[in-house]
Amino acid sequence: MEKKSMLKIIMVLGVIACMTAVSPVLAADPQGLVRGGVLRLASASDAANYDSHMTTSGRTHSHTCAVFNGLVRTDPLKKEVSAENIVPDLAERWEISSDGKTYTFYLRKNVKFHDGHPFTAKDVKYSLDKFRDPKRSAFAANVAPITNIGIIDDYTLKIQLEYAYPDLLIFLCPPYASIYPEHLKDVSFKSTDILVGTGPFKFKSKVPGKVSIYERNPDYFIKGLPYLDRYEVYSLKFPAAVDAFIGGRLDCGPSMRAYLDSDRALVLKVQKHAPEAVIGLEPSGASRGAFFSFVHKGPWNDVRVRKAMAMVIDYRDLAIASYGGLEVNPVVGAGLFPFYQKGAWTKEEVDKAYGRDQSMSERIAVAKDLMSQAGYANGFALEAIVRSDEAFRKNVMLYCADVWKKSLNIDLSVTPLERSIFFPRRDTGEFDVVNDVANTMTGSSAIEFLGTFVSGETRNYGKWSNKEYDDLFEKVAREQDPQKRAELSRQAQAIFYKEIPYIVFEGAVYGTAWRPDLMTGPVKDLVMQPVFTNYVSVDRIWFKGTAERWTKTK
Amino acid sequence: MNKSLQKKEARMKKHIQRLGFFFRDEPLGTFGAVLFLIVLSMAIASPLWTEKSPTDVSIPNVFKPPSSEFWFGSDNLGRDVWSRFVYGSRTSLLVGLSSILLASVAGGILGIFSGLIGGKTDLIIQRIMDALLSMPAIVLAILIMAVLGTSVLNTILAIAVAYFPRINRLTRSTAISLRESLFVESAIVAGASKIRISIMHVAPNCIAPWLVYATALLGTAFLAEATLSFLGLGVPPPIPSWGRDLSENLTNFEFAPWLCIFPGLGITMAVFAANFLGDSMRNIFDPRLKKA
Amino acid sequence: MHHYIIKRLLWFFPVLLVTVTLLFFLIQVIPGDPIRAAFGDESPLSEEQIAALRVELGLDKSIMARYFDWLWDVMHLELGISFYTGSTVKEQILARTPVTVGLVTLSVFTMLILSVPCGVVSGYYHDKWPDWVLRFISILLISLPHFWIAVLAIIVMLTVRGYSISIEYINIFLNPIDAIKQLFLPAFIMALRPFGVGTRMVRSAILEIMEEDFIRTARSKGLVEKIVTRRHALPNALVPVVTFYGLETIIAIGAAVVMEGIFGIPGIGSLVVDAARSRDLYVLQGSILILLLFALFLNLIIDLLCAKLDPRIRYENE
Amino acid sequence: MDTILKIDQLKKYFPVTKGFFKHQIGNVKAVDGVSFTVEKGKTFGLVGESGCGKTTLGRCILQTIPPTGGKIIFDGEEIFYDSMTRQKILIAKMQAVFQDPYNSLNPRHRVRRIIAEPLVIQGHFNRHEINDRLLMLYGMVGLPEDIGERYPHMLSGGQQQRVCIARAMVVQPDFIVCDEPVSALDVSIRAQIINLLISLQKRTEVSYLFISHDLSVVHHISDIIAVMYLGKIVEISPKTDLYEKPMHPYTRVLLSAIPIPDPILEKKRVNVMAKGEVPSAVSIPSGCRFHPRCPEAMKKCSREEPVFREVTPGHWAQCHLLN
Repeated sequence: MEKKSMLKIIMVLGVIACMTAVSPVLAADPQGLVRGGVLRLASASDAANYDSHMTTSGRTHSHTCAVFNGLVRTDPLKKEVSAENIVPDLAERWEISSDGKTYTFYLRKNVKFHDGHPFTAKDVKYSLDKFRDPKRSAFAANVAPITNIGIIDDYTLKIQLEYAYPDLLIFLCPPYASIYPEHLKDVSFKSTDILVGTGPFKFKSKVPGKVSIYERNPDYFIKGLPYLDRYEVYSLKFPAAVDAFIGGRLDCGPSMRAYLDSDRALVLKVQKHAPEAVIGLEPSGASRGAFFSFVHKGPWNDVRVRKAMAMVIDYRDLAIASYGGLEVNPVVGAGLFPFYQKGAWTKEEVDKAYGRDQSMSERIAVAKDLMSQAGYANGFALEAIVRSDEAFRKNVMLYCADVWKKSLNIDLSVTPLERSIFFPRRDTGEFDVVNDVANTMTGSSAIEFLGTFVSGETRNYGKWSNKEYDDLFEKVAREQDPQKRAELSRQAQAIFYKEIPYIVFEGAVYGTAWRPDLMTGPVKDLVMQPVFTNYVSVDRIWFKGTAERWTKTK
Repeated sequence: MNKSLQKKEARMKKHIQRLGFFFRDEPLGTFGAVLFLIVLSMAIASPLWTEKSPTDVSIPNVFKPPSSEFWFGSDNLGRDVWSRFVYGSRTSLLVGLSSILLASVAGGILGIFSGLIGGKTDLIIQRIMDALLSMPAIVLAILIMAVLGTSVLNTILAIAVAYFPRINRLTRSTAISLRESLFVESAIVAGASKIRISIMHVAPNCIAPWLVYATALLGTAFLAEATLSFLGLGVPPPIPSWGRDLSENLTNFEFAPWLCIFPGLGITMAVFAANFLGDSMRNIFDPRLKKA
Repeated sequence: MHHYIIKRLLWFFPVLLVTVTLLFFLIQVIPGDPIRAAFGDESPLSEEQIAALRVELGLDKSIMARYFDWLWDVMHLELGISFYTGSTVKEQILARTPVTVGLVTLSVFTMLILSVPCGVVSGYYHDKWPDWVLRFISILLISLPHFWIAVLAIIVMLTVRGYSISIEYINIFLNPIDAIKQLFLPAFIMALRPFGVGTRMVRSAILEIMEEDFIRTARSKGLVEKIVTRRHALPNALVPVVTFYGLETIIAIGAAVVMEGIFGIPGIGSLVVDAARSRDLYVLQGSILILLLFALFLNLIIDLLCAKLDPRIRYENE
Repeated sequence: MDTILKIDQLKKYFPVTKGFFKHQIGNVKAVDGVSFTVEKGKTFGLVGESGCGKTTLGRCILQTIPPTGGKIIFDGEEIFYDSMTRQKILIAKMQAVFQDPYNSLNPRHRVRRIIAEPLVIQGHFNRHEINDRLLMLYGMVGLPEDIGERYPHMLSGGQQQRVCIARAMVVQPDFIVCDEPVSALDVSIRAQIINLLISLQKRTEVSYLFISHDLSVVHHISDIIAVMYLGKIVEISPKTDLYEKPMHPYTRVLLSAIPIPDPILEKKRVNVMAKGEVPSAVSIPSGCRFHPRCPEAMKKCSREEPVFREVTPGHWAQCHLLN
């Protein structure tokens, strides 16, 4: 599964009305709002652990998002996720010092963990210290500027930064930066005993390999919430999960993100057998593409060769190969940055940079010329490794092999590998070409997109290194002014598209489907965000109907 | 010269006559044999059956239904399903036949060896066989594929390991009953060494039951290959394999059913042929059933 | 008889030890990095995180140390923890075993109900048209890949009857009727292949028995043919039949491995396949061990039953 | 006259085990101290009911199973059980013909290959020598010349046994163990085979150990006859002596079982019957082994084992009645 698989569920869980610190939402309940019911979701398998700091996997987040809260959360009503659209969660309000280096958070009082322990600043300090420790967190790099977290009193907390860091609040949102109970710090994150949070649902029971059941937390700090009585996460793999959804046994798309977006056949299947279902597809912050290895020496180390290879790929054919041979998804398309992002290169600019703005025959002629300039007029051989458990990656590479063979006489062999062999090779650059995702966490910050290709970053699988690019990245991270920031990141992208350490194939799309009577708070429509930090809205979900199986039985 | 020619002719006639008997007595077996020959010829002479390559990607031709150009339609990358069908028989037969051959030779040799040696060696070998036999063959094969990783050779090995204890048991029990026979004692009296007895006397007499059993297992081996590939643990892409083609196209069934139907038919055909053949072999070689 | 039982029971342990040992060392040579396989899919782990996890999961110890740990743990029925799903293997197996047992039992039972009458008919009408038809059908059934049938069945049922596979976890011992509803389709498809084999098996057993002397005696006494078949032939064919159904039960476990994945049934079988795909060492070890125990135990029961049915077997072995 | 084989106190016990750990609870004393000698060019007949240990004795002599105790002196040399002895020393000198000719022949080999096998194993013959030898043998044992190309199942029972005899004769042995060579054959063929054996003996001076359960068969061919009961020899005597003056009651029982072709004599015959069946060799009766079944048993018989002694010259027996 790709990186942020949590999204699958998330988006469904969409949105909420404005959450001001003072006004309880119950009063704003519109007429006809129904309480009760069970929300049934699917996840590909049980969670490996309940440590949301350690993974971007929905297998973990679909559980933790119901049980834990963050300090702040993104505003689920707004499509754009940015530092300006952050709303309170466990913190009532916050202050930022004028130099941008000190954040003071004022926490909610009278919040209790599920076991009755009161929630205090201790818990926040414990959780965030863990979150920024590289040994205990996968996201430490994102909050690297934090130098100190100080407790002022039980309900006040001060975070010191090395330099002004405007994206800090984005990275402190759930589902990643969950606040865990300090008093359970010795409990293993693998155990369900750790599932003691402040969130809307309490852990009730778990049948391993089958289902985890959560029930309403009557003491949830927002009075009157959640609406649902129960929240159930089933471990169900494709294609059983799709069948179960079509049969009305699941309320919301199974782990479809990895399937619905890359396999149009599934979308058609859902549309055919469950026409009443709502299908949502949104671009995500991640992109898929081919990394070239700079650890392995080979013809591809020459930028002209990489350019020629990028040039001859036809975007539409590539998408057909990737999307299961059906019509191209309209929302697909991205460069290193998703196109909705401020400062992103547009699709036309990317095409121009890759030399794809001419006709195919012209492109082939130019590419051939580039190849002979580099001394590879007769082509060469190389190997692409792909994960064996996701067929669409193999299909994309088979398409590339075909195109490169026909136009540039490059022999590409595609080797599908088991995860346990694939990951170590990918992480150490032991490949010629690898098809994978340029990973981001929130999909909403230039730091994340550009950070993927900084020297020394673990996600920089090919170990590409460019001094100029690294310097520009530093500048982007420290730039306070959004306008200047966008300009700097455009310059960094220029280097990226010129050097081509990674050919962007497409922007990943997250898609899922849900039953039509799924509502969120007072808002009738689920607001799908291109990112998944709005995972957190389980507390606001309600059903219009209560039928256990929502599809019509024939 | 003339005489030997006549002899040859006479022998030829006899064989043809025997074949005639086979057709008459075993119509189902004949059907199986013919089907098997078809599959075999597809595997050996694949290029004669289809001109297209099974791996050629052609994006403009994705999901074409069966037509005069694409007999069995085309798949999600525009590859010709008919050529994948034909070349898939190659994988199936290669894996099935070699794994059974490997299992038969290894199981046979070890069976005769442990049956004749007896004693502690036999005891230890048979306890290991007990352990292997107690596991469903497909589970054993899955375990071995997990250990070795996916490749054609590993699939052959996995299936061979899964079935070799069965063949070992059979040849061992045959060898033990032969060990007690008078002609082996006669050979001992004639001064034959243990090795000579194994090779000249015991092994040739194990061949009939061994052959019958190996043929009976052949269908199972085809099925095992398909199952492993279906589970994503068999031969890796882009080598065409019926089992994997089937599992990779499950989601496309609704609008491109040919992608699921033809690979399934391929598997059924190969297994069907092998089973009929095995069934007839047993009828011919097992005198007890023949009498009945 | 007692000697035989004791002897047979005592054999159980060396076989078990060999099995456990083979299993452990087989699994240890799995290539690649299980930790990265389990945790590395969404975000790459740093070297220090991997080292920490290695220590946490006990993978830093020597292979012999881990072998003895494993033997010790097996004796205590502690089978380790899953890298991939976090639950203990024991917990997962306990939850999943009833499902697989239910599925396998149901399938063997279905097969039994179908194959015995068909086999008797086929044997009785030996070489007449019902025999040919049944023989053809049984070979056809043996040859059908059941995963293919399952996939087609789901789609056909979905289109025709609005069928959908059930996702509820139902324990067959607590709620048999619902469980049977849930498991019937997969069990029926699983029963097709052994039904083919079973029919042929019963057929040849009947043929063999009908040849034997006492049947001839019975015939010469003037009994009607039908009574011959019913009263004499069947009980005497029982030993090979018991052996056969026992072994088919073991094979059915193998079939369940495939079927559970397709129908989303949370049994041991789907656990094995998932673990094999994701290289989840302890789960693979544990779940296969359970299948093995299950199969060894079945073998034991078959042997004892046969010895009970046929005194010759136990005399030969005593 | 020279001795070809001397057996001295030969014993063969089979252990009886019980339980999981296979502790030994006793022995089957199949052969329990047997001594005799076989002269060159003569036939030594060995008679006894089935289960008395005669076949085991034959196997011990043939070195296909190891004896438990005693000595076997063959052609003046003591021989010990190991496969080398069998291969290097005995092959040319000692051969065997077994009861069931069909099962004695490897069904997958042609006759010529079967007969030539001992020569091939010896290894110092070329093809021509082997061919010549085979052709000569076919004539000797009365097989057609073209038989070499056939398979055993294409032959009649008599022919099969002739093939077995030819195989035994091919190395020109000094001694052949004939283990019930005719009992599986039709009565009409028996005489032919026995006559063949006799004629072969005349031509080649080979010695036979002729084992049979039937005194009437042994009568024709043997020079000296031994009667065996439960692992022991109870009477040894030259042929005529034994038939005319049987000394052991068991011998008399066996003799009385022979049907007499003349119906008048047959009617007059006194039928001496042994009571019961042969007891198990695991629990051998005390005293005289035959006493539980002996029609003339005395009190003494159950207590004391009689001595095996020479009653008249060359005629040995073991019975209290003879004292």
